[in-house]
Amino acid sequence: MNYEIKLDIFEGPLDLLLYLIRKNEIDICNIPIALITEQYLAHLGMMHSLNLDLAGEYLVLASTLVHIKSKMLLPPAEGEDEDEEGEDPRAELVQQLLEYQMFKEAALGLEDRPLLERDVFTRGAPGEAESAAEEEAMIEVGIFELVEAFRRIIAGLDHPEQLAIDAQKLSLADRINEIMDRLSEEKQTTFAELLGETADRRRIVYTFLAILELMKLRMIRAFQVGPFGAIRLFLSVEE
Amino acid sequence: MGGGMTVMEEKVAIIEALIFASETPLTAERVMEIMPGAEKKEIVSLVGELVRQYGQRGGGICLREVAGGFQFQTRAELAPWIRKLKAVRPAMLSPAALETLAVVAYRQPLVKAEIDRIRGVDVSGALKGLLEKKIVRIVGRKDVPGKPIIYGTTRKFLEVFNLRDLSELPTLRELKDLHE
Amino acid sequence: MGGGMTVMEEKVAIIEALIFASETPLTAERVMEIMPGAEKKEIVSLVGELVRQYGQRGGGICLREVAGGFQFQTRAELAPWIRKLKAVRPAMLSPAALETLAVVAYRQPLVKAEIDRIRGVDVSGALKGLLEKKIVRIVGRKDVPGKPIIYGTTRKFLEVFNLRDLSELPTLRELKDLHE
Repeated sequence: MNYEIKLDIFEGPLDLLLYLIRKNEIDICNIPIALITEQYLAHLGMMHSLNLDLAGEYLVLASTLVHIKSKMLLPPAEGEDEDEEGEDPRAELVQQLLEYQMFKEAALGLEDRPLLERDVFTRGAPGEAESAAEEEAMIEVGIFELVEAFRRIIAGLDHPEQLAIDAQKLSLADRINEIMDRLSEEKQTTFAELLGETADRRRIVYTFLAILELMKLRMIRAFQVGPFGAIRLFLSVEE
Repeated sequence: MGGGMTVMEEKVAIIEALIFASETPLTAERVMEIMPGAEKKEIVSLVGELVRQYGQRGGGICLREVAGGFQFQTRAELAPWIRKLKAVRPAMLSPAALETLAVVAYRQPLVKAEIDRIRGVDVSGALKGLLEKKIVRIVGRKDVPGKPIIYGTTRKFLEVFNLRDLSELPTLRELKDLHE
Repeated sequence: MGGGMTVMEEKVAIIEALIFASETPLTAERVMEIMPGAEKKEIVSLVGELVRQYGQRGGGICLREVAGGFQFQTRAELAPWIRKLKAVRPAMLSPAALETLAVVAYRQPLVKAEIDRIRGVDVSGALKGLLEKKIVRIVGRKDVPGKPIIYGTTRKFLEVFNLRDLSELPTLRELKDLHE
């Protein structure tokens, strides 16, 4: 047995399968499923005996292989029409393997490019004649950095659970911003006006929740004339 | 402008200095903002002349088109010397990260579940590393139940892999065997 | 070696690339460490030749002796253009501003005291910067003693981060999924 050394460098079950196909010099479109299944399971057994962490995906593919193998052993069922008879149980797996192989090659293609900081380097020093480095360090940000920054902050808090974000809270913030925009422009508005023409159920709910939140925060006041009259909204504090 | 050691036209000198001083590849659009009155066509042709000059000269640096802009870089063949200067092993992406990146680059915009499916493993770790390195970014959310996050590559991806734009990615090997 | 556009000697090209890539002015001693076999006298003369070439050329960059070593710099007369290049950098934020913005984005609408409490520092400066950049705005005032100002994000915030609306912001749970 000489595969031990290979074990930890597989990028996943598909990678292991591709390795076995290459090692056996098999046509990927015509995999001898019994042989490959046997070798695949042997590898898994070895990984297990070496106490390597077996990701669940390896086991899923193992069961897929076993399933395909059993399907191929069965004689075609009675009364099956020709189309189904022609269906190769390996087809889906082959397609998946080909697709994966294509991206694996693409990854190697990327690695072959002249890479920044490996093959090519840009100017190392601050390039200006007079250094304009007196500004504080600036960084360019994306959404990921934003949420990561928030996660960092609340990780250091005593009661992080109070600060969990959910999509609902954010939708609410959207509506709150819209309502406050409208009020700062028009001084007053009504519930009906805020809903606009769309009678989207979610929008109605969030608009209502936003109004409640704004009242709770004492940012707006709501008045109603009569039991079924229009609900009028005003800013609590004039700007 | 003329080649060689003849004194350079002022406009070309300014563009050269701007490209040199810029932290990221400098686009013609940015040059136009800085030098009002310069037309895009003119800028592109002057930069082209600079690229040609540096190429002919065969020195240690060259001027390349990257991520839609222009950037001075050391010549790739000299990398061993520069690595010796920097005395650091290049921070390479792991094979898992490269595979994940390849899927994102060619199939973008796409959701994580699609990357998981193609690679046949959970790509959480690799994806997070790529996000942290700012090679991959969150593009938005898909308008389907659960609103999954959509990923794509960044400008930095183009810079790191020395690509003019995404269309410069080599075409994927044909999937002819796939669909009959 | 010859001037002008004649192809450069390899040794000179290496030195040029090293100077270009070095973060600090490159000394002849450092070059000797990197290129064993090169003598100091030879290196000094080759660098001198490079300095002369760049000087004659009158381009946008020059090679100067700084702090006992050599460094490429933009030509001093072109400084006004470089300052223009560096002046506005859109969508760039300091880490303090980013954290403050994150709190506002995810907890809005909220008062400054709340941001101070969450970040554990006085955020006056960072908040002012965000207001000036028009990424954060005053949403309104609270009708309680002191009439504290309530803050929220702007439409520009959505534009900068490429979001359709706030609900497109990733949640912490989604981030945690990436952490595995």
